[in-house]
Amino acid sequence: MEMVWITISALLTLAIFSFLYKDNPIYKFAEHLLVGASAGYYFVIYFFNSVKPNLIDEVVKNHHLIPLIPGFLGFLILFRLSRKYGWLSRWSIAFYIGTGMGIYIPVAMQANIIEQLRGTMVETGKVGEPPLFNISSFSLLFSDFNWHNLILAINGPILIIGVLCTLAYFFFSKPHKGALGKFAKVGITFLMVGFGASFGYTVMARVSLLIGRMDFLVNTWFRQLFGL
Amino acid sequence: MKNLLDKFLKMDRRYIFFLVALGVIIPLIVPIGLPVDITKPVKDVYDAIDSLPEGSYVIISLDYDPATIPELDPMAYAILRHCFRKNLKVITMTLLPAGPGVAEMATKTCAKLENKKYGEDYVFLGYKVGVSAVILGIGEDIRIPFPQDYYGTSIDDLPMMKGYKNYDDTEIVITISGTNVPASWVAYAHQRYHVNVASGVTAVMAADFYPYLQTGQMVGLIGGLKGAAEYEKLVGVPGKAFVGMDAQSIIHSLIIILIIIGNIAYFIVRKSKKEGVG
Amino acid sequence: MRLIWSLVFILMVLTVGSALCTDETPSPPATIVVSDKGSDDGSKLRVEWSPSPDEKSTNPVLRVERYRIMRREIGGQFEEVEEVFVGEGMEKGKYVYIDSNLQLGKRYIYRVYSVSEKDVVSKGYAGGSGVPVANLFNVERLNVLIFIVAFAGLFIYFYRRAKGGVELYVRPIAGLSAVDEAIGRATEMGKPILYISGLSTVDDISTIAAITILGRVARRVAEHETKLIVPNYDPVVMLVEQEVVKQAYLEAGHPDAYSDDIVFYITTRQFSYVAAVDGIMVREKPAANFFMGYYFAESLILAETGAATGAIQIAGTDAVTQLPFFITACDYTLIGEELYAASAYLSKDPLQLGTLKAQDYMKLAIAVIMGIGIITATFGLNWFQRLFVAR
Amino acid sequence: MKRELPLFICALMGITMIIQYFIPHPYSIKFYQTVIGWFIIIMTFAFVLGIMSIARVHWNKVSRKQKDWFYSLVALISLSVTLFVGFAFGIERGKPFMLIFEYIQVPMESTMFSLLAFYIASAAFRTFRARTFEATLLLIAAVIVMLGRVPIGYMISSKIPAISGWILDIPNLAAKRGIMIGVGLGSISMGLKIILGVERSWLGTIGGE
Repeated sequence: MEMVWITISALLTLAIFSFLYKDNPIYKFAEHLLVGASAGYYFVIYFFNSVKPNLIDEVVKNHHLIPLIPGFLGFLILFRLSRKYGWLSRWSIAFYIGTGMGIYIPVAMQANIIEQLRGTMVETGKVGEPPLFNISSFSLLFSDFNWHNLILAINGPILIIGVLCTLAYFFFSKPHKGALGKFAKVGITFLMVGFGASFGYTVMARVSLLIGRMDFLVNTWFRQLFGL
Repeated sequence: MKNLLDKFLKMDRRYIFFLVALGVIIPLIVPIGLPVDITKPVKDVYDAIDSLPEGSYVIISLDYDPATIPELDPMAYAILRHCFRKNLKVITMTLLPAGPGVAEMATKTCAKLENKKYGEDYVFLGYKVGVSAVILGIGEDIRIPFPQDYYGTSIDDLPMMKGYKNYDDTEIVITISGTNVPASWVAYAHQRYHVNVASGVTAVMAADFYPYLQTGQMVGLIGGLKGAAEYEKLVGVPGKAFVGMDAQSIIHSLIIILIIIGNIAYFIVRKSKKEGVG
Repeated sequence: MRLIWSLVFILMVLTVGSALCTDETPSPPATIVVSDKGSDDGSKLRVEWSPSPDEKSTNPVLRVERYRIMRREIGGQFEEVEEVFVGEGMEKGKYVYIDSNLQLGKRYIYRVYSVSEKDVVSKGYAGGSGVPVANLFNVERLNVLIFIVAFAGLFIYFYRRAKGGVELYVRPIAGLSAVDEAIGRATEMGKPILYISGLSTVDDISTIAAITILGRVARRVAEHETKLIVPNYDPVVMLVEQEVVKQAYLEAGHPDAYSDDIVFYITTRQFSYVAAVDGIMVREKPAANFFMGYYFAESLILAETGAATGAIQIAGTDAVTQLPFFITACDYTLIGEELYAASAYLSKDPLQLGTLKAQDYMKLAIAVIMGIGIITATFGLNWFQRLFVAR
Repeated sequence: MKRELPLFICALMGITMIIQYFIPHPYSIKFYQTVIGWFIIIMTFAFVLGIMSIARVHWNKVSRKQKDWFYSLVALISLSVTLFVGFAFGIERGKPFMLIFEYIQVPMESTMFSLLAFYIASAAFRTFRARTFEATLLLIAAVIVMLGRVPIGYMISSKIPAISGWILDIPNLAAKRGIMIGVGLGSISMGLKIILGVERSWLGTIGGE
């Protein structure tokens, strides 16, 4: 029985791969099968893992009434189906968006701004760690000039310049000319090197995924099916 | 020539897809075994295990969860099989709450492959809460954190564990992890109880642990799929890492060659176009 | 605020075991202070003790290697909480241990023993007790508050100024001038425009940015009477976008051209969604693809499939990890903050453009603070970095 | 009522949640958790509309016998079967619902994910051309990092893994940090605009009124 299921999986896997050649009826079939199943899956899982314990069980079994408030807000969304009272659904969406923004703002201020600020003052961003602009590593460099010491000394300054110049690139209210233009240009250099590096770094993980799928097709399915 | 290059530059992507597919499938069917250079940190781990006399105790802590299986399973398998082949007495455990399933699978599969008997050649202790508490606990007596094994058998009822107490009876601790747990093994097991610690980590984490090698706090380090492939080669059990590394090398080289040829072609075409205008 | 709570501090100094050397056990810490940790929900206490004089003893039996913290509740038994090694977690010459997972309002009694290298435990101990208290303000987040207030202040200042009619310059953003070009091309070719607003939820600000950009794009699309396709990953986003697009068609004077088939839901499973969008791309052959909002690994699948169909592609995301893929596979990419600037820019609303100025001044402030931080760090003044620690 | 009340609710919740962040008291934390829980419940009803939306799109195609209507029928059947077996027989392991998930959905989704290996190769070939200075930097960085990840790089030069590590650790980090700070400011500004009612397009109000 399991082999039947594995064969189905394998055939569907091949169906998806067939898209690489071109769009075809087999892919279309697989795609629609997948979309229907996954929309249904998500809804069912959502219902059993969230709605049932948080709303239905709370109200019916534990007789808690507070979950009825979001229940009501959610119900308002269904008014969208009515042409006349559709605007009622905005109340719940307003609640959702407003809360989301309020939660996000302080977190972003902390994680995106304050943490990054500290990280650009000292190594690893921990208080008391060596400074990014480290005089002692420069004096080491001057007393013993070699590649290793050079890299050690200039890493911090390069990082600082990179962050500041990238920031300069994101200046919107001044034309990118003169000094700001030069900084922004250096910023673009850092952005491009960074993007290239991230791209190169990801290749391995993506190839691993493909190996996994091919391994499934070749070893789990094909070899077992034909007893090789 | 120019037209040919122009065509090459606008090549149908499906040719590339075909090459990529071949690059992955061929090594799967016929492992090529592209040369994997053995690096020192990996060789150090191998030597540390290989030089142990039969019957020595080793602790292998499989501190990873399903998310890092693709990278860490191959090295866990290679190390486990190496230990079993050397007839060492293997104690496996995990310090991650999501780890027992993965760790049990690795331990059992390798034991089966090498025909080892549970309780005599190896034991699996499972998971206990608290990283440092468990590591320090084993330092006093393994029965403190683990009075029983994963299956509820008392430690004293396992023939292999008679005569085993703590790190004093342990030759080496190997921790395989995608987290910071190896640092705890170094801090508590090595610093305090002076047992040798070696580690296998994901490629991303490897950089964080290199300093431990320089200071001698770790005897060796295996990093990422490449490290695992090296270890598989040393042990002589080409597995997923080895095959994976073949495919990785092929695809990476393929992409780089495509980029290089693409650029050469691009420059020739561009130059000839300029000349044409001029 | 903090002072008031500090009054709750319970200070007990007990120096038992006035370590005579004949005891042959290490001497315990001299003083201990147990106090509320502050800035928390009342589940933490701060235990602070001074080093034992035997830390530097030459006798290994006496030389302190670690401290053992024991704790009990009223009427309970002492239990070991933690062992702290010499030199670990010191602040200003004292050892600090934060004990967590305690119960609010309950009294806890602590003893700290010294333990020597030979595992000899001190006979005496330093003891004290404390009660955790819940606080109303997290002092450790004061810096976040200051930053928010400062930014909101700048924001409101420039908003007012723009209202007063001061014209502001905004630098050109490469991807944006292409928006009109893309819509025009689609109209010419009689092909549809595909708009994807990311794979995140509506409480994610990049999704909101994507929705506002969709509003501006939809309006122009409606003016040109071009076909628009907006497949969705999240149903709430779909609901909001239906309103936005409907309104856009209304404002463009083509309310009849709108139907709920323009903005529709597919599925909230990443790769199932991608499979469907890929299908749409190859079958409908849109002339222009917009990828705005937050993306994950699927970014390259979408962008490469789109590139193969020959569409003009404009992407904009603040997902740092996905930017490289959009940069390589799309014609134009709005990088990070440009996505947010774009929604202000496309609105052509001077008030919105004014807020960009606030962002720039904040950037300048950040650069200055960074500079000061780098200089102070170089001279070992750690207090300045400490201002930027938030928990 | 149609616009003012939603704007008020949005502003009220936004400001409340910002204040909540600074109050560590257990009541405040309880409030936060409750609100997060509410999100889930509100979402449910949106999912009902979502399912109706997908069903409608495909139903229209089938009933109007549009091009490819057969595939829409497949989607409709697959959707209803999944919903039916999920609600009728439960979602435990081994039940038909999970079998569909494990043997139909997961293999196709992970295959879709693995297509990236192909696309990353084609994208690299197609776009990594040294057309401009910036493009050249991008491609050189990518090639070095790629080489640094596989043994061949080490065989070409033992320095390559180190250089690749350096690129990732220093210039890459600097660029990321710059982007993050910009994104932080841009998104906070966007959030403030929504809370203060400057940006109302989410209500279906587009032009600056």
